[in-house]
Amino acid sequence: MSRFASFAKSLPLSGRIGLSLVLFWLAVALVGPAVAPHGVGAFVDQDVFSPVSSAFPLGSDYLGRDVLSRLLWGARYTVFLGAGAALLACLIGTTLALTAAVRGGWVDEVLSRAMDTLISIPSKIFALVMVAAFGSSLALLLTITAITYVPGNYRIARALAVNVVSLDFVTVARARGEGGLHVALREVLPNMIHPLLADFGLRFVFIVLLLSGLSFLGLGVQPPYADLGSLVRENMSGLVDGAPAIVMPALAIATLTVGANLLIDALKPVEKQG
Amino acid sequence: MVGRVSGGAAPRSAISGVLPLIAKRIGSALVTLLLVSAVVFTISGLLPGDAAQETLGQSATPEQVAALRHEMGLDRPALTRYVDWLGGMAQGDPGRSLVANMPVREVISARLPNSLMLAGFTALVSVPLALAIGIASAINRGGRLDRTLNVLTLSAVAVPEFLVATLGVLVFSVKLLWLPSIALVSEDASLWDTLRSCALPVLSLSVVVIAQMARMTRAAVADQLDRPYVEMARLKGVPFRRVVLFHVMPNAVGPIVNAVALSLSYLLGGAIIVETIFNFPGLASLMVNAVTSRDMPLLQACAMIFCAIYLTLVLVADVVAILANPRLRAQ
Amino acid sequence: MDFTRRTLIGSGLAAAGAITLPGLSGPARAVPRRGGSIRVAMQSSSTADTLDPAKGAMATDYVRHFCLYSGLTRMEGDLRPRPFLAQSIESADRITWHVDLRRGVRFADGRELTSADVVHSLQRHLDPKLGSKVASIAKQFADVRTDGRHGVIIRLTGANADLPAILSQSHFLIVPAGEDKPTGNGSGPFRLADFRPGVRTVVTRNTEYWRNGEPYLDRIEIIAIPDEIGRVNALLAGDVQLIIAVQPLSTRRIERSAQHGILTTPSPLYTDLVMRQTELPTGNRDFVAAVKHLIDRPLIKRALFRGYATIGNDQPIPPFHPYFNPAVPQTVLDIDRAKWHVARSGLKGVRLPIYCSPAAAGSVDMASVLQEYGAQAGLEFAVNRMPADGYWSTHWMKHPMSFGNTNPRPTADLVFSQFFRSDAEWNESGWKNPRFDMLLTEARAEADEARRKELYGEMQRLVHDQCGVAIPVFINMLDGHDRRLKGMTAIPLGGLMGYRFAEYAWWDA
Amino acid sequence: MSAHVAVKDLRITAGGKAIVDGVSFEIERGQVLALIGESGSGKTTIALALMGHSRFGATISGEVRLGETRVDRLDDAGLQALRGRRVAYVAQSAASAFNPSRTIMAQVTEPLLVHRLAGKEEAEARAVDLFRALALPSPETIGARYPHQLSGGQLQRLMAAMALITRPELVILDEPTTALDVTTQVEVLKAFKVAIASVGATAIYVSHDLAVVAQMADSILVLNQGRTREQGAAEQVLHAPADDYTRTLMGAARPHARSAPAVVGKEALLKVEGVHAAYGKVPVLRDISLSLAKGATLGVIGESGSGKSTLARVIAGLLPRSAGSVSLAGEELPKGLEGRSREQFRRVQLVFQNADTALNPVQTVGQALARPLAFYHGLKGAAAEAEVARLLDLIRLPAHLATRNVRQLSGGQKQRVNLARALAARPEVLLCDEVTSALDTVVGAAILELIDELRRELGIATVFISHDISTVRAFCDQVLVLYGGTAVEQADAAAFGRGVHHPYTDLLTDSVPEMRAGWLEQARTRKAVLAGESGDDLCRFLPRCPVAIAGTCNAAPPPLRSGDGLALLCHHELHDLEGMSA
Repeated sequence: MSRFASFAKSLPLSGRIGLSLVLFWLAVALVGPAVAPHGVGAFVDQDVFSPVSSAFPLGSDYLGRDVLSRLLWGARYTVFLGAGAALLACLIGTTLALTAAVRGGWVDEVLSRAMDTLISIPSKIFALVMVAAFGSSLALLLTITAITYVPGNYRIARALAVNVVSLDFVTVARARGEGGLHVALREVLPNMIHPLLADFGLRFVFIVLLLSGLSFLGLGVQPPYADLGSLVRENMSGLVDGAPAIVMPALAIATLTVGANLLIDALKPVEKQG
Repeated sequence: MVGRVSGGAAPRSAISGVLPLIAKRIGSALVTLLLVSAVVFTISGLLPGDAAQETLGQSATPEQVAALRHEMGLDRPALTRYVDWLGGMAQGDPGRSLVANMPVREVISARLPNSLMLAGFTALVSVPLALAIGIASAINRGGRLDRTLNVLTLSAVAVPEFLVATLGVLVFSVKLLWLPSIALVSEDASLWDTLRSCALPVLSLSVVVIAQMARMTRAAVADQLDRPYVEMARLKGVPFRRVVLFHVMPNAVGPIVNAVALSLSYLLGGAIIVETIFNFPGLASLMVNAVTSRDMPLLQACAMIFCAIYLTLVLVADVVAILANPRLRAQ
Repeated sequence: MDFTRRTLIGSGLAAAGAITLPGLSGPARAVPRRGGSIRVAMQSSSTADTLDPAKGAMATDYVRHFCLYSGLTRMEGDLRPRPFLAQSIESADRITWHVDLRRGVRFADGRELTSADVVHSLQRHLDPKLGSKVASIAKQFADVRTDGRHGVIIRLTGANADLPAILSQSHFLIVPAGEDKPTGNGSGPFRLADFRPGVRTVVTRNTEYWRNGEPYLDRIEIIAIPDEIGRVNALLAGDVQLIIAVQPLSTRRIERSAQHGILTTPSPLYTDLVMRQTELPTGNRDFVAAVKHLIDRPLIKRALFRGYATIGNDQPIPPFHPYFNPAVPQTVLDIDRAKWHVARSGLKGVRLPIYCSPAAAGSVDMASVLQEYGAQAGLEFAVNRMPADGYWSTHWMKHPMSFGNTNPRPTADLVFSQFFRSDAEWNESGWKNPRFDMLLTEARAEADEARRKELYGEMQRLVHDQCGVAIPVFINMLDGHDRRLKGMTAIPLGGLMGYRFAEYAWWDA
Repeated sequence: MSAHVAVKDLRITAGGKAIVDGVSFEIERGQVLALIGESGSGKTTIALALMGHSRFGATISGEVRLGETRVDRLDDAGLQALRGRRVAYVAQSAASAFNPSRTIMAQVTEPLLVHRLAGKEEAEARAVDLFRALALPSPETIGARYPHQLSGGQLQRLMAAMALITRPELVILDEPTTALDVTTQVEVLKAFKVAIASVGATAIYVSHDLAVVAQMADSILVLNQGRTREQGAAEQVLHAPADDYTRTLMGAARPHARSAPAVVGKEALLKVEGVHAAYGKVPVLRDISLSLAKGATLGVIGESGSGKSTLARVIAGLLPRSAGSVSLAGEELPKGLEGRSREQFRRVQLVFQNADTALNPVQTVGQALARPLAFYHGLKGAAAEAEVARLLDLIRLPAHLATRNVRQLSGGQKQRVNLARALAARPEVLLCDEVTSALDTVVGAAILELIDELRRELGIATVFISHDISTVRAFCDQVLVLYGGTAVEQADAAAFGRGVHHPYTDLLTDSVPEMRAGWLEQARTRKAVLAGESGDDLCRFLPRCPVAIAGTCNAAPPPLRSGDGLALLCHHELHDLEGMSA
């Protein structure tokens, strides 16, 4: 714990704000449903779009459900689905990028063409087809969002890797007789971590955005559950009145994504010292 | 070694210098297009139902479905249809739309200019804005302005597009009555009306794409600001503004145009939500339409266009990067 | 009145459609005036948009077709068919019908409308290649032939007192003979100015319309805004003057505006929960009874539809219908009774997915409501929301539990025979009841109104008690309009006056 | 009359640390002051302070006066007006200080234009004049070129043109010739000296090279860690240094010949025969043969682009040879990396020039050293730790550095780790590629000593690649002189010392500055006597050869002349060459 404290202390102010936001949302995602005052689908309010009250701390939604409870459930999907998909996308993208950069030649060419293919199919339409074909499920959502952002990560990771591969220490490793796996994982990858983290942060934002876009097209998380974007979407009618049912999820998305990126941006100097 | 004075790139050879690159790219673009069509063919094969069923709807009788299938040629094996379609494409004919019952070329040509116009306007608005934000952030690296812009652009991206779009409509159309709430684009509309119609869609799309471009601009400019030639220019007494515009920008242009190209390619296929909200007759909604009606020739054509535009943008970006960099230009 | 007493049987819901807007039904009901150009926002349009009435699939098509073509009969707000292009339509045995056409009606190209056009327009539905949406209804046309230049004889395969009502549907609008692919050349109130599938339709007033002084509007542009909030915003921003399918939640916004109003049309439209009788556990009678008692109808009416709905009783005839049988007891939320049924069925703790989709209005939220109460009675439902794309072909009726959605039909016979008869193609729950089938055939041919009501009453009870379909509410149709648009009344066959507003509406500016 | 430039009690601090601490000096108008010291001594920081500029947000205090102007009191606008107009700067690396995407002309004339001292046409005319004065080739058209199209020496002279174009009062030259080949350095220095004198500017010359300073400076200020160690007239500081530190610098400037010859085996360990190599289609090595016994040292010298680094890469297999053979203890090595056994990899180790880039920045010293131990010898855990400690001891570094990240090391420490990593393999052949050129003289000398010691102790055969002929001469048993990918001269140490050399070797030797004033003026600037390109078979040095024979050198390939432990490619007879190099 003290290591964590010293880590937190080493961050600049923006990083500490980011860290607290991330921790907050992580906590909400983990224990939110347990502390939610009502069930995620419980119809508890006679009225809809109620303002903030003691009974409903964040008001009620378009069906008279408790916004706080739905938010506490919804954070789970956005945090885990978003982070999971971003992680998966970066994992796949970076692995392919390292392969392309280290192997070069036709491997590079084939992978790059494949990525061009993927990137040029509009993601939401891809999602539409996949959901129509396979039905909606969390695993499919995760797959779709991850696949959508693989090419973007690949492009960036490949550019980084190609840069690192041309550096002397990689040549040293090759001259030592090291195999491709060692070169990729031990020599190249550690030198791309920070830009990759920054890319992960941005990709996370875009995945959150894509998830809410999918909910707009009716392809999101299965009701009565809803990710934060779906919460915004389903309560759009409350926008005119500035109902907390729409303001709160929107605010939640903003704080979560900005927090994650502030934290990631702040990690850079720490890494340099370490 | 010392007297390397002869040779080198005269300006006129700059364009001809990139021609081999363009030729090579067109070659690999054809491969990519083929791949895209194969992927579209494969995943659309997973879709339940076909164009005949979707056209006839719930009320169809089996005889009707059979008859329509025959008319649409859906009674032939899928692979045969795909190969036929490929053959047609090779001769520049994208076939007939199964549902609209007219040449795909006509269906597309009614929508493509709209999409290009929307993307064009959005680019005109968002690219300069993104550059301004990126440069301002880079110059003030770590400063208050930088951090504010960072948080602002990030949160702008994360907020769902439909929320931004609807908020824009509420404010500018419903409350202020300044702008139309829907895009009424048609040939007979005046330029002014068209511009007004596009204002809100452009705003909504810009919010999404600005952040990525601004962040890349910031990174590219910041990277250049650390270079010795920037310090040298300052030590020559060159004003900072001039340093940024005349010294830094030509060198940062490569990565920036690349980010711009990627973002702009999103403006076509990714505009589905904006097209839906503003009733904008663009390509993305046409493609969704093609999916739901199982209109394979139309779907393939849309996919081809998106892919071709993406590849073109990336190629243009690379060519710009090469032309901006004398070193690459010479190679 | 040219209808004979006999032909009028079976054709109407009495006072159903008499609900009008406060702004329109006031004492100072002005005389319609000519002029004005409006833009109408529908829900959806696509490349499948068509000018062929037989192929009309969406509200946008119906509106377009009613603008361009005229039909033999027309349904008014009281849901009684009136002769239209037909001067009279009569039958002694309800099998062979004689139609006498109005004289001097011309198509847009100037040609006179004759019996040949009518024969063509009715018979073309029988050609499977055409892909008519009403092919199955048209199957009862045993023979359609001309009887002179202005007479048509229609012989049916069986007695059907509802033929005039059936012919009022947009699919049976009259197109010129010889046109295999109609291009908008009709005898309707408007003429086609611009038609771009998936984008817009523009029609302008037909100055030679056969009904004198009509229509009133000069020009109508029909577009589609799929996003409901976008549609309401467009109305409030003044970009469109009329919108279809307003969500109940948006009514407050429209009503708050002094310039805009809502047209409410109570209708037999319903979204129903389908429990397949052909498989388990949904085929278990106690399971069905339990689910019916787990539906909180007032909550659905209040929360999902903000009161813009009529509570249903698991059968398709709404309380405001003349054939409604009030003697059937109303099913109410009764968790204890549901528990008892669940216990009796031995299905406690069963896990079952419910397939729902935005394609069936309100079904996603209904499924959520059912899930909540199901949990209280020991039934674990999982909500499976499917995209609208492909829902009808892949999910509807394909799972033990799914949601369906039935649009208003012009007659009680149609809804019963299309959705509940044992051999009906869309017998959603796969319910088989010989008694019901017998009653249906009898009612169709029955000329006596009182006897008909009795027969339909028993059918309602059978469906309510035994069928695997739960109908929680009948949904009101809501249209939003600019208050300057006058002449709008409710016709319970669909939004926008049963899609025929163009014939009635006028601009008061 | 007061001094033209006066600095009093200059203190520059960054992050609470003083980089420059209490430095004061004065320069009379038209005089040249040299600031000398190693990296980190603060010499560049002081020079920049004269322009009111500091890097990394450092703060400047103390008095800086230029003529009547207090530079330290100027605001931003005042500084902008000062820079490039009254004070001009010539940066160390012209290659990076020129904007890569603008033409030379645009950059050279920019100071005139931004200060509105001349219109575009006049500015360009003045630039062309300066190009001519600085002896640049094609002065009329060189301005239309981009930096990457020009050589380092040309760029450095163009940078001087850019500085002098406004006729500034003060010119600051920051190590302007450090990155250049010696042969180029002479010409650049000469051009600078003339040009500065013609403008009549006062100058500050920042350098670590005492011999260069001797040519340029009127007075010298010796710096160490931000403090003045010694200050005085050039003559006095160079020839009668009062300070110990100055004496250390002087000592390191010239390598000592080694005390005792190493034990050299008889049999050839590494044998290179008739090797050719090319980058794509461009040939970079032609017909190189050499042979090296256990414990022996071969020095490879040549200018940049001569192919000397390529030779190391070819031996290591990084660049597959296109012809010829490389064998180790009689066993032929595969051409490229593929096919070499781990044992073959182990026996030949390459030490890169730049330790900054040759060490993986995310690793600790321990990790960097442990990898070859695990890879070649399977050492893990405590055994590996012990070996790492032994290696650190071997390269004279404290054991606790093992946990340190390589980025936290100084340049010299990094180069030692770089060396230790190669030694960890327990190699038989060590390829050292310019291992000292990126280092300060004192540090570099220490590294050289270390390599020499280690190879004696461990009996490693060493290929020592350098551009510094005196170093090679001092440390190597054999010398290979490369020019344009061809071995123009090959000799053992004794033969090399006798003074019979290829004309190119002579040029290299003559270009090394001597530590006496006036050397620059006397240095021979012998021009090529025959114009024209060298053909494929002709002598590659022909275009620059001052003693080429018309009708012979440009007609036939040079014959191989060999004598006692000496072989060279030249049309001149060996005894003729003896006379020439005298």
